[in-house]
Amino acid sequence: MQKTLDVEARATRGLGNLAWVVQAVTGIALLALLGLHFIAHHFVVEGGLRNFQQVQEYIGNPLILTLEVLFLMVVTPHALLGVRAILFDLQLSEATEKWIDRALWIIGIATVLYGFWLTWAIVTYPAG
Amino acid sequence: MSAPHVIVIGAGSTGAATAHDLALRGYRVTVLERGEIANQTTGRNHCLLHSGGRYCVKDQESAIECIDENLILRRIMPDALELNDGLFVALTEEDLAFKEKFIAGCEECHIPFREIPVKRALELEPFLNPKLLAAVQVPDGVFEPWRFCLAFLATAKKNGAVVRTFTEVTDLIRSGSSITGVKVVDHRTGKTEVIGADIVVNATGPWAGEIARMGGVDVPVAPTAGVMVTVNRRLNNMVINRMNKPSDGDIVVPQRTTSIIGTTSWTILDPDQIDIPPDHIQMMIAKGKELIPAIEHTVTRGVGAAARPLIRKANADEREISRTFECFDHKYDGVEGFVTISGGKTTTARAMAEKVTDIVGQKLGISVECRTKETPLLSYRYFYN
Amino acid sequence: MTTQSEVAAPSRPRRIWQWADVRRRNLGMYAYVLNRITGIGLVIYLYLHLAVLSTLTRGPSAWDSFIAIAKSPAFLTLDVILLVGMLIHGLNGIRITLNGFGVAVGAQKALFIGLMALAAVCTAVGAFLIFTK
Amino acid sequence: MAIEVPVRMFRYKAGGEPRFETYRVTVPDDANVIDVIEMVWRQDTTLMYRHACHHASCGTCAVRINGYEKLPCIVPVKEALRGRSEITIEPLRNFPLVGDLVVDVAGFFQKQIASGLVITRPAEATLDGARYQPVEVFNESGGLEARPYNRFENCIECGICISACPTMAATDKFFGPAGLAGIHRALQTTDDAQKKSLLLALADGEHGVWRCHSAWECTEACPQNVRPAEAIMALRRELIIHKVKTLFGMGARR
Repeated sequence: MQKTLDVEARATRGLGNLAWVVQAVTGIALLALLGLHFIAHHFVVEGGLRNFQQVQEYIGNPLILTLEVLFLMVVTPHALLGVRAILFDLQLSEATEKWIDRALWIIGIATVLYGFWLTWAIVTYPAG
Repeated sequence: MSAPHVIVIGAGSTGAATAHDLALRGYRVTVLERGEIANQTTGRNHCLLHSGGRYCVKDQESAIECIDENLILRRIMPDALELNDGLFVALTEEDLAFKEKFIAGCEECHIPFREIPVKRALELEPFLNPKLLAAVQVPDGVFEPWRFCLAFLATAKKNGAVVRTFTEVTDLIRSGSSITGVKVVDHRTGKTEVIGADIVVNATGPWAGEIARMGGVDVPVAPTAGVMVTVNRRLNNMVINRMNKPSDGDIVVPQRTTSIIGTTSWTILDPDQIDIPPDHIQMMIAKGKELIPAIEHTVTRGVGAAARPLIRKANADEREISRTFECFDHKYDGVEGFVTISGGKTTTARAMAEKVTDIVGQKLGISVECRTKETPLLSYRYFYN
Repeated sequence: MTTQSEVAAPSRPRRIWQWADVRRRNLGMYAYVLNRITGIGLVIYLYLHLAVLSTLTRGPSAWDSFIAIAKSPAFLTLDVILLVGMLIHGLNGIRITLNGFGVAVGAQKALFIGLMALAAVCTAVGAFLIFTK
Repeated sequence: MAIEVPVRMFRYKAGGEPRFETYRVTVPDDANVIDVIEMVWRQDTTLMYRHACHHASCGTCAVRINGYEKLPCIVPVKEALRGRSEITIEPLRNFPLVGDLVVDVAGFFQKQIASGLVITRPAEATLDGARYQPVEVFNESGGLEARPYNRFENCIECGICISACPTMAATDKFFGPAGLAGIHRALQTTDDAQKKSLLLALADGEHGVWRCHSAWECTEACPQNVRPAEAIMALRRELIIHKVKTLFGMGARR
């Protein structure tokens, strides 16, 4: 029995045993970050949504900037881990699952870099 | 030359234990069962690991078999049994009068026993009828019939046996005066095939007569059905027996989360057509309440009935028929290569297997010692490994 | 005696969308499927959102004309739907996390009902603000 | 009193097409669904179904009755007919189909072996549910020894939770509700540190407790009140605590 256990245990070890915890932690963080994000963009400014001017000023605030960047860095893994869980429920081959993992890493990193570039582009856009 | 091939028909406790013994002694074994393991007689028995107490007065031969096997099974399948002993309780003056005979019987059959004070008995079994007059503790136990069989079959498989469920024997292949194989239909596919064998062992309990007829011989089985009523609460930990000669509804066996009231007894013609007489269920519950009044407050969880494979004796009441087993070597009926093992109890399955395997050995001129007494069985789960 | 015969769905191979089959299932299953569906919706929105934001890089004119459309009632309705999704997913997420940490395990159903009620209230408030601002 | 019951029975033989056949059987009105299946078998003995004890202890007979995972041996026909005119009987889901109502439980039992669940447990006192103090019982040599009463575990390994589980519907890799509940029980009943850590490692695998989608269907469907979902949550808690400790170097690495 012990032997079977040993084998099984090694067989089922993997990064997956962190996915759920990461998902939970990022999820809780998102409750705060997404809350702020949504409120800031819909309920704070008069008229609901910011025009370009206001966006620039808004992002210009270092605290806001950090929050927004942090938000993106937390929401991306949460979203992609969710996608992973769904894809892994489609009875795919081991090979495909490995491939999916790699793809999601790339997409995740790309998403965050895109976010950086976006904020940078906005902040540095010549005020008109 | 490779080992002789033995076909065992039936995967109840007898067939399972026989397959294990045969495989352990180096035979090539194929078990053929028309349904699930233990789907009839064994599956729906008392679940009682007999101490022999039930038979120590009227049927001492069975009683001695029971206590011997009881102690052996405790060694070879230790983790697959509920071992909380049994109580024989006297509720009436008549029961009390039976006590002397009972104790004498236990002594004659070397069944360990001790009388415990009524007060203590009620401490141990709070739901027991408080009106009890005497209580004697004996080493009864409880098994789980399906897993009991799987443990034997798992070990047999490890030793090379092949177990085929849902494979029904439809005929015996006969050449000259001997049985050389069986014709089966595999219900998975509906296909029929012929399987050759050096010896065919008929371990089909109440169906033994039917299978024997395929080989043109007669086996005097008297299928008698018994009903078990299971209630939705476990009201006792020790097996509660009525201290009297075996009669309807005189035992309550605890198992898992339930208590099982047993049993009645009526002769049937076809073990495939058992219709439970409605009054039997009510009678079981009424009788059970005499032992454990709290049954009043339980709900019936399941009701089952299956046929016992008793050996017919000339004009005997089915309660009087000995619960011991018989092994028929059909060479005495003029048929070679064909053995029937019937009667007995799940508790004595290992002894039955030893007997029939010895006979198989004699017939094939092979003498290998039986080692099932001291060979621990695998966990039933390994049947699927 | 067989009176009638009909074709049945084989129980193998499994259908790929079997995880979403809530027939004859219970609250926990509904919660799980709801969570998954909202999750899918939110991921799609996230990437649409990021794509749309790229208009910011094309300067005020591009963005402000987009904002003009974004303030149309139709668009704001989409915002409310988004809000519903976020609330269901987020609040149910609290339940799953609590249970996973061994908290309120016995109360998973009550917790779900309570949190969804909260989601409804927040949606109402949110919708009011979205449309009145 | 007897009642006539129309039964819509799933039929399948290897190489053939799965289909439903409707049978009409007559059973006593206090019969259970297992008796209905048996009456169908009497009409057609090629019907494959698993059964043994008829009192919900062996766990072999589990099927889907009107789409719900049930043990037919403890479901009254009257209950199965409530609000409908016929009873539909199908095999469990999420197992390989052998034929008719029979599924292949081998893979399931291999996980049960790994789970390390011991099949007997100390019995509760029948009155207050408290554990029995050791009592004098006979041992295998016929002598007396003192130990608590024992009984079989609640889990009868019927596979109902596997059929009800949406994660099992998606992947066989998932260790499954019964197996994880077994690990949870085994952890409670062993003091062997090495075995404990192996069991935790098993539960911690990608396809262990983390694969569960918290749909709670196992607990809803379990006929023995084993509550596998609660066991999974308890294991998650234990593993998270373990991880946090490991993170801060407070616990021994596995």
